[in-house]
This record gives sequence, structure tokens and C-alpha cells, in this order.
Amino acid sequence: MRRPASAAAALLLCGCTGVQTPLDPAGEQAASIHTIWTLMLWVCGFFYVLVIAGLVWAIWRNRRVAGGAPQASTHDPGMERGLAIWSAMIFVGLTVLATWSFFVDRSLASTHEQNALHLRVTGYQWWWKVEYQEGPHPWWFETANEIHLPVGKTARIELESGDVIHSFWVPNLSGKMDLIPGRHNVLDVTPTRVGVYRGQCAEFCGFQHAHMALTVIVEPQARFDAWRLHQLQPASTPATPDAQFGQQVFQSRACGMCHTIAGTDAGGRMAPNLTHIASRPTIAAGTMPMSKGALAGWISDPQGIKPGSKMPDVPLTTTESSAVVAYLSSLQ
Amino acid sequence: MKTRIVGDVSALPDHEFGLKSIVWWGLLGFMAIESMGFVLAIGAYLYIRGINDSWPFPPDQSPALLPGIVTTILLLASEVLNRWTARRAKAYDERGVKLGVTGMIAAGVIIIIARFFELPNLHTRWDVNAYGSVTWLLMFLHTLHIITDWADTGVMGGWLFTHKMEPTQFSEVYDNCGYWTFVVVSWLPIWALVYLAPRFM
Amino acid sequence: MSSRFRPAVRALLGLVAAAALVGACDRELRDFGSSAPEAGPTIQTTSLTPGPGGQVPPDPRGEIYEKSAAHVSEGGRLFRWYNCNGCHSNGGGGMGPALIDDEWRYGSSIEQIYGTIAEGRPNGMPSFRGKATDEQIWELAAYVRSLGGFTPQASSSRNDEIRSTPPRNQVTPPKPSAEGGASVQGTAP
Amino acid sequence: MTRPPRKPRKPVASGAISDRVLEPAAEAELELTWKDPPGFWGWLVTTDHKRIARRYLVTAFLFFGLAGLGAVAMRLQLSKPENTLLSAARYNEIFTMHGTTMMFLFAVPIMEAVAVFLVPLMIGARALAFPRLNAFSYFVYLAGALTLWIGFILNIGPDVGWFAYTPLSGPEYSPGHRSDIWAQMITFTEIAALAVAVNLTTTIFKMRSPGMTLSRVPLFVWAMLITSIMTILALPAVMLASSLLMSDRLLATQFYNPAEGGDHILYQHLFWFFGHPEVYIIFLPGLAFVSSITATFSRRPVMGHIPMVLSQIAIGFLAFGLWVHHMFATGLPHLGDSFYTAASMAIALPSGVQIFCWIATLWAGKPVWKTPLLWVVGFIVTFVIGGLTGVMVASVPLDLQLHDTYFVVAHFHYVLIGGAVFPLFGAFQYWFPKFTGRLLSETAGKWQFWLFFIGFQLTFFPMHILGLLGMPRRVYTYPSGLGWEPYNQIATLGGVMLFTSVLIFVINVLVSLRRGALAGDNPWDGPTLEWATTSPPPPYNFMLTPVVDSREPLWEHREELPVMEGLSTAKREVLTSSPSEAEPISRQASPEPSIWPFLSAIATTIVLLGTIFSEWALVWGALPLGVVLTGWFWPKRPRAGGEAQ
Repeated sequence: MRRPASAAAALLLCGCTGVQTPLDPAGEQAASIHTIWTLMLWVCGFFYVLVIAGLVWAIWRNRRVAGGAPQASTHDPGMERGLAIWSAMIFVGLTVLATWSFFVDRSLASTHEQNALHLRVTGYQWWWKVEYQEGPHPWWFETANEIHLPVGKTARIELESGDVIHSFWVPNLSGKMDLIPGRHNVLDVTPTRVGVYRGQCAEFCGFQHAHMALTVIVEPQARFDAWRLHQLQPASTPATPDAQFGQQVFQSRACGMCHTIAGTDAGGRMAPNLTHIASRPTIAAGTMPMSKGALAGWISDPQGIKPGSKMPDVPLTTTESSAVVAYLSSLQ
Repeated sequence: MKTRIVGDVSALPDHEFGLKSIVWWGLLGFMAIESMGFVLAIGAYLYIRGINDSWPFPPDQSPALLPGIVTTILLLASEVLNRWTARRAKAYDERGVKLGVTGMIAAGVIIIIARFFELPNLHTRWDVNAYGSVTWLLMFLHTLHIITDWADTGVMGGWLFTHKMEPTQFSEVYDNCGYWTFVVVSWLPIWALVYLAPRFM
Repeated sequence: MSSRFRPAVRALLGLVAAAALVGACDRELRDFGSSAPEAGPTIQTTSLTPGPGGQVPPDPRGEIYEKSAAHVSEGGRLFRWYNCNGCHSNGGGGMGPALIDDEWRYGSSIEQIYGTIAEGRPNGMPSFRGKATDEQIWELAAYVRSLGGFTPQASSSRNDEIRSTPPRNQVTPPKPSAEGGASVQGTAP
Repeated sequence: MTRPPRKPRKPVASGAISDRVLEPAAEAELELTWKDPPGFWGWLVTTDHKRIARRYLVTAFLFFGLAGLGAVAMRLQLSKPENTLLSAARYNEIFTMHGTTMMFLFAVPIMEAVAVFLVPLMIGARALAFPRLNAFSYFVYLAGALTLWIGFILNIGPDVGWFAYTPLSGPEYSPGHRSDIWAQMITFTEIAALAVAVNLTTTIFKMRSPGMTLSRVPLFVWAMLITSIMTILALPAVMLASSLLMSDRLLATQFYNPAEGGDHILYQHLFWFFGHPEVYIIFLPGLAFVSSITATFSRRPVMGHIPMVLSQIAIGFLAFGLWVHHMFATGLPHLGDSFYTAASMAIALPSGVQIFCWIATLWAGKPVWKTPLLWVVGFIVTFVIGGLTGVMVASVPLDLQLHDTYFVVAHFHYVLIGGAVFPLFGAFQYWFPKFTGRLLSETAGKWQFWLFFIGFQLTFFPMHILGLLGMPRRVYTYPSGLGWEPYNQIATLGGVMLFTSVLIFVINVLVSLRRGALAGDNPWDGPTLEWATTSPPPPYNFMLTPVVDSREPLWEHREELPVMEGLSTAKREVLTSSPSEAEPISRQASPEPSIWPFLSAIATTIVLLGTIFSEWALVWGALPLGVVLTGWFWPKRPRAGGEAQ
């Protein structure tokens, strides 16, 4: 029998760990949802086994009788009793599941954390703008495609969209929530375990829906604070001549029209903020891991790597291109 | 398969009215579809009303009441004639049916003209904002029904006067009257929404 | 019974073949990156005085961009991103001239509009050469052409934003007197 | 239950008991009356529900094949990470075409096609209530299908998903006419589906054989009746949603523009108010096939006729109360969501009751393991998994994790393929002799079944795991290193098996059409009236109107069937009866073959295609439409003055 084998494989997976799976919860919300999953798996599995057992029994029982003249419809009290018991079982099963689901749902809705960390995540085709809105305005800062969260503290994430509908989903931490133009959604996330998790857009949003990921880094409070202080700094001034030339190119060519690098003339608001790009784990919304080579590839051929992306092919000479790479990779 | 004859249906009539006629059931089906369309459009209206704070917007431009009231009265008046025609049809009264259908065609023309006085008095356009869009949606749907049923009656009037009347035709006239009643009845909630909701909701 | 289907199959194949003959629809093509030949004839863009200026040679890229709904639509996005609205206000005009009327001080051909965007014009129109990529400028020019009613809109109606001007499909720009030419009326503010 | 049929309202002569049928002359006259003109002209003008249903079946199956090819292409693309077989744009078009075609061009039409063929036969009628409307439906459906696929071939096909959410499908983010083609295809297919639904509803209510009271209506016909009523109530919603989308795109209306007071969620409400009942519209007919097959091959009526009917009605009601479970992640108020959780889970109850009844029938009967019954077992094994995962995704919190992942893809393929396509292949095997007069090969059928069954599980079971490992839907590629590769590879392998299985079916059909064993009237000894006539049935279905006094008329009367005479043989006439007791009421004329339905479909096509490009098409297109509709309804009776036709 293949079926139990597959079921066993599925069960085995529950023990697996991963950076993008609801089966390995690292947040309060994901953990309480995981309890429903476990309950569901057992209850539904039980019913499935019952159905298959009944089917096998029915087939086995009649293995030697086949065909013949049709029987008349019979009134079978045993069958009626069976149907009544079966319906009652389904009813009880559903009631248990619906009640459990209701209470988990309530618990997800009622995180009234007083000193939650405030974030605003805005979805764009095809990247995530992340704004930390803690304390007075000068203490706000912006990054892209990465979220750092202190472990054990609830983060209240406001979700908005800059163009079409996206969906914010970091399965290890919590369920998904849509980002809808003209609407304002809020998702509470309470990470409980230090680690790096991956999230991905979960609502079809156009060509590059597949390449719209983000990284969530859950870290101890102290490290988070240090990261935040660093993010508040403007970009470091380029030290090498190569990087300095890169900065010039960046500002004089098309780059600065869309990208911001705090502390420089580049102030475009339509594309990811690159102030500390070199400190991020990935580029192009999780398309590639951060490295000099990846940056060079991305700058020279964005439409080859992520066709349809809003990043244009900017005609740069090899020197210009490598200077820009040197500059960007100095932006720790 | 062998058969055994147990009865004969040749004595049955070859047409029936209302519930007993197939065409009436078909019309009922299409009316159900159209009612569903109206219900959903009304739902859309209330939904858009619900998510907006003010109604209408811009707030001082409610539709003028008078043209709407005129059309409503005309529609209700036409319904009297319509019911009379239906009764004449059921009585196989050829003269009465011809008179009634002619009257209904004329009534349709008057109502369509009245409707075109309504539209500019809505004081909004479909492309101004969602209020305008959904108001025009309701008006468009209903006007479409008036026009199609009027055209239908027109064609019927055409063959009433050119072709010989047979009993089945009375049944068809009767069914068409039922459809006009639907057009009239469906107007009332739409009228209330388009004209009263901006004032009182 | 299969013979009864034969006419249906034949009719179907016929229809498909007929449709295929209509040919590919340029308008819906979406090529990312380099859809147009990189190097076309260089655009001469030195006319700094109002008026059609010297005849700008037609550029094959212009047509490609103009005909593609995807490029026109991208042009519209860039129009907002680069804050062209700030002066041209959705094409209705403000600090900068209106783009939905039939006044074209520097010519209305796509090559001329390209030149205007790339080089800038006196009295406020900045130069975007270098600031925007070549492709982006072409897309912007294609969008501006569609605003002016020379070519179809990317989609016929509205944007998902507050309606500040009449919807584009409600504005019927007077047909320009001559393609590529311009009726010079009024003076620059 | 051997109550004699009630006497018709008008007294009729109770015929002498005899085994005489019609006089040969009368039979020839009947044949002549209901005959279509020959050749291609006959193909265009026919109003025979069986011919139209057959072409519906072939067309819908063709699109099943095309959408299946799309699925194979997608599976190949996903067989390895960062694959470049398909571009992002092409992949998006293909998954849009796959979903749209499967839902609108295959699933709904093919179920309706089976119903259009069988319902009049099962209730002992000569024709559908509105034969011309039926012809019109087919042509409009065909035009819609061609619009979509020709668009795709010309590279102007839609690429916004089968659900076409705004704003992605709206004027700002979908330049060109791709979304318009999608929206107008909806209008085409929904007009067709609605017309068929009205046709079937009227036929079932008004044209049942004398004595076929509601309590004697076969389960198959019940399911089709409920499906048709659901269609009437659900489909206007999607037509409204897509028409408002078109008008946003074409007329600059602001329905889906939050900046001007509109809302994107309105689109989702309208779409899913249709979209969820749609699922039941697709698989209730599947359940109908299962009931028919189970009864015949278990050699006994389905256990619990009344619980079965009540369950189907309950499903029909509940289906309209749970559309919001597609929108849990949009951030609607939580309390309301919980209601939809309860409603969604509640649907497991009537479904469970039906599963119980089928298994009980197998248990109490003497099952004959012909291929159709294998499909039923495959259906139970597969569909129940889909139902149970349905309970899982009905839970708001769990759905927040599973929504829009491959888990959901697995879920609804288990429901739709398990609940509709398995029974459908069973139905093909079962009714093929009635459709064509010949039997399908059993051997090829069993090969097809096992390949399909194993291929299906291989394709879709791993998708549950993929979803749980965090793989979202509608991605054209995925990075390596997330543990998704092996499951995707298994799924691709299974997809190829599925395709092979369908290929075997096609070959089986083509070969059996020529060389299959001749079937005779009732090859399986089935209980319902469609088996009482020849295979394939004559254009007039039954020489004499059957009279029904039980749910299984052919099992009740194994020697000779009671019938009534008196319908005209000289002109096309059908018998109408009362809606619940099926007492004969009148003999109504049934229309002759006509070209007007075809011309009306052409005129409708002109209007609908015209509106993709200009709103004024609605105005100028009304003219040809008005002309053909007038032609359609213009009477053929004698002129007022003369007697001549």
C-alpha cells in the first residue's frame, strides 16, 4: 500500500526543520497554528482510515459474489443505524476541529502587546520595502527585503501595497496576510527562536511573483539594537578610489533616480533603499545571495536574471560597472 | 425493449398558461438569473456605500427626485395596462390583446424617453468615482431590461398584426406580460437605492 | 458517428488557421530588456528653439515602443515615478505644458519627444539623458504620444489613483494637423 | 412502491394491453419528422440534444487535452529549480490558460454536455425544453473557447490567473487587451452555461414521463437539477465581476479603484460568491455519475435514496455560505471568518453521508468489477482525501499557513479530479455505448484507470508536502536548497503518467468507435430509462412515452415497459407534465431545426468581441443581434389573411 507510506513520509516531515515551513514553528503564532495542524492530521487521518477500511471491507465481503439479477431496494435498519452513527461521528469530529480552530483564531487576534515593535512593510512589484517606525521620527529608518526582529518581542507589522495585491508570508513565524492597495492590514509576529527564516510573496502579483522573497533574521535584543543603530547611520563614505568613482557613477547615471542611499544625492523613492545594502543577505528580493559577483551580474543584466523586473538594463562600461559594484559592496 | 400501452395523451391540449407552460418556466429561469444580477448589483451598491464615509460624493450632489418619480409612476401605470393585457390573453380575446400590446409598445416608448431624462439628473457620471459607477450600474442594468423587453413586445406586436392568431400565441403574450411585471417590480428597489439612499443613508 | 464530428473538426481547424493568418499582435508583445535594436540612427536633438526644428530622421525604435502596450504602460509608470506629474499634472498641464492638447512646441513625433526628454528644453524641462536609460526615455516618449492621442492608450481608461483630470478616454485630443509637425501657438511661460 | 401512475388530468383512453408498438408507417413518419437535414447544413441547424451534447463532449474534451498539455509544460518547467524552459511571462500565461480552460471550457461544459445528452433520456422525454437555445449555447461556448485559445496562440492571451484579481488585471497593471479577452471569455461561457442550466431545469421540472414523481426521480437527475439551480444563482456573480472589470478597463469606471471609493475586495467577494459554488457545480454531476454507476454494477439501488437527495440539496445550500474561506488572508474581521469556517466544515457532513451510502451500496450489493466501478473506487479513495484537506483549509488559522501554497493545489486537484474527472471517465466508459452504440475496450479502460490512478497520486500527493514545506502557488520557478526538488520531480513524473493515461483513453475511443463491440440497448442491465431505447437513441428518443412507477423502471419491468401513446408523429411534439407529480398536462410543439441559433451566436460573438475594443460595440452590435433574434422568434404560422404556410 502506497498510501500509508506516503502518510508516514508526511509525518516524518513534521520532524524536519526548514527556513520556510509552517511545520517548524519559531514564533508564537506559527506554534499555535501548528497545534491545529497536528490535531487535524490525526482527526482527518482517523476518518480516512475508517473510510478506506469500510471500502476494503465492502469489497472483500463481496469478493465471491458478483452480478446476478438486480436486487430490490431494501429497508435496512442496520444501515440506517450505521448512517446515524457515522453522521454523529463526523459531527463530533467537526465540532472539535471548529472549536479548536476558533480558539486559536482568537488567540492570534488578541495579541495586545503594549510595547510592540512597529514596522511597516510595503509590497512592490517585486520587492519589499521595510520601514522601522520606532520612537520619534528621526529614529525611523528604511531597508528592503530583510527584517531583523528581536527574539521574544512582539512585532506589529503594518502591511500595505504600493501597486498590486501581495501577501506577506514567513511560515516559520506566522500565517500569511495580504497587502492590498487601499487597505491596511496588521500582522503580529512574536518570534521565539533565534535564526534566519525565509518569507515569500504568497499572492500572485505578476511576472516575478516567484522572485519576491525576504529574509527574517531573529536575533537577541542586544544584537538587534546594534543592528538598528547601524541602520540609522547614513551610508559610509567610499574609501577606495574605485568605490568613489562608483559613487559618482551611481549618482550621475540612472541609479539615483530610483534608489536612495542616505547621506548622498541619490534619493529616488521607487526602488529599494541601498544605504546598507552590503549588510543584507540577498539581492533582488531573495533572487541571489549577496556577493560581489551577484551584484555585478545583477547590475549588468537585471532583465536576464529577473525578466520583467522594474530595474532597467543600464548601459554601463565595464569600468563603471565594477566601480558601482565596489561602491555598493562597501555599503555595510 | 417491448412495450405495453397503458394510456393515451392525444386528448391533452397543445398549449397552457403560466405555471403549466414550458416557456413560462424558461422565462422564470431567466428572470431568476436577472434577479440574481440585480441582487448582486444592489449588493455591490450597498458594499461600496458601506466602505465610504459619505454618500454620495461629492456630498451635495444627490440625484434630482422628480424624473425618478415620473418614471416610477409611468412604470406603475404601464403595469395596470400590462395586467389587463394578460387577462385578455388568458380570455383568448384577440382584439383586446392587440389593443393591449399596442398600448404596451407606446408605453415603452414613453418610459424610455422618461428614462433618458433621468440620466442627466443623476448629477454624477460613471467615471467620476465609485458612487457614480455603481449608480450608473443600477440604471444601466434596468434600462437594458426596459429596452430589451420593449423590443420583444415590439416584435410580438409585429407578428400579432401580420400572422394568424392561434391559441399558443395567447400563451406567449401572457408570458411576455409576466416579464414586464418583472421589469416593473425590479425597478422599485433600484429606484429606492438610486434616489433615496444618497439622501437618507 | 465519428463522421458526424468531421464537419466540426474541419470548421475548428479552419477557424484556427484563419486566426493564425491574422498574424502576431505587436501590441501585446512584451520583451524585457533589449527589445529594440541597441543602435539606431543617432537622434539629432539640438533644436532649442520652439518649433518643429530640423526634421528629425525617423528612428525604427520609435515605432516598436509606440506599438507595444507593455512599453507604453511602463512609460506611464515612469511618468509618475520620475514625477513628470509634478509639472505636467497627468498630462493636463500645470507648471509645464499640457500633453493632451495639440500644442507641441518641440514637435510631436516620437523622435522629437524623445529628444525633448533626453535633452531637456528651456524654461524648466530638465534633461534626462543619463538619468534615465535609453529604453526608459523611449517608453516615456511612447507614453506621452499616447497621452496626446497619436497612438492608442496602453489600456483605455484610468489609473488606480485619485482622478485629478478627466479620464483619458473622455478627453478627445484634437487630431494633430500634421504628423510630426507642430502648431506653435502661444509662447513659453 | 408500485402505486400506479396517476391518471392524467384530462381523461385518456386506457389502452388495451398489447405488445404492439407503432404501426410501421407511423414509425417512419416519426423518423422523418425528427430527422435533421443532411450534411454540414444539418450540423449547423440541428436541435437534437444528443448531437449537440456529443459535439459539446468532444469540444470540451479537446480543451481538456489542451489544458493538460499546459499542465505538462508547467510540470516540466518546475521539475528542477531555476529552470528556464518557460519564461516567466509564458508560464504565467500557461497557468492562467490551464485554470481558465479547466474550469470554464472543460469542467462545467462537459458536465452539462453529459446532462444534456442523458437527462431527456432518463426522464423519458423526446427533447429538451428549448432545443434551439441548446444549439445556441453550444455555439456561444465554442466562440468563447476559441476567443481564449486563439488569443493565446496569437500571444495576446491573458496572464493574470484564472481568478484575474484586480488591480493586477485592472487598467493600470494589465496593459493591452489580455485581461479583456479573459473577461469576455467569461461572458461567453457563462451565457452558454446559464442557458443550459435554464434548459435543464425546465426540462426536469416540466417534461418528466408520466408517473415520475419527484420521489422517483433518479439520483442522476436530482444532481443535475441541483447543479442547474446552483448555476443560475452563482454564475451571474462572475459575470458581474468580470463585466465591472471590463468597464473599469474600458469606460474608466471606478468600481475597483480604492482611490475613488471603490474596493479590490469587492471583486474578490463577487468572484468567490461564484467561485466556490462553482466547485460544487463541477462535482455534483460527478456524484451523479457515481450514483448511477454504483447502482448498476452493485446490482442494487443506491442505499439511502432520501439521505442522498437531502445531502445534495444541503451541499447546494451550504455552497453559497462559504465563499469567504477563499479570502481569509485578506484581513477581514475575525469573528465573521469563524462563521465561514463552521459553514465550510459543515459541508463535510453531507459529503460524508454520501460516501457512506455508496460504500454501503457496494457492501450490500453484488459488485461486478467492470471498469466504471473501478473509477468509483478510485473516486472514493481520492476524493475523500480532498474532502479532508478541505476541512483543514476551512480553519482560518491553518488556512493562513496553507492558503496559496501547493497544499491548496493538491487539495483542489484531489477534489476536482477526484470528485469530477474520475467519475467522468467512469461515466464515459459507462455511457459510451449509449452515446455511440459501441462499447469501449475494457482492457484499455483498466490500463487507463490504473495509469491515471497511480499517476494522479504521484503528481498530486507530493504537492501536499511541498505546500507544507512552504512552496507558494503560481511561481514559475523556485530556488534550490529549500528541499522542494524531489517532490517536484515526483510530481512531474506523475504528470507524464497522467498524460499517457489520457492518451490511452483517446486511442481507446478512436478504436472503439470503429471496432468496439456492438452494445445493444442495455449492455450493463442498467435501471434507468436511457437504457430503454436503442444505442445510440433515435432523434425522437422514444417511440412511445414511457410510464414510470418506480425509481428503477427497467429493473421493475424486466419484460415490457408501460408506455403511453398519443404524441403526434406528424409534427415535433413533446409531452409536458406537472412539476412535482409529473402528471401529463399538455402536448407542446417542439421547434424544428433552425439556423437562427447559429446566427444569433455569431451576432453575440460580434457584440462581445467588439466590446473588447470599443464600448460602442454594445450599441452598433445590438442591431445584428436584434435582427437575428427577431428572425429566431418570428413565427412560422400562417399569415393573417391566408392559409398557406
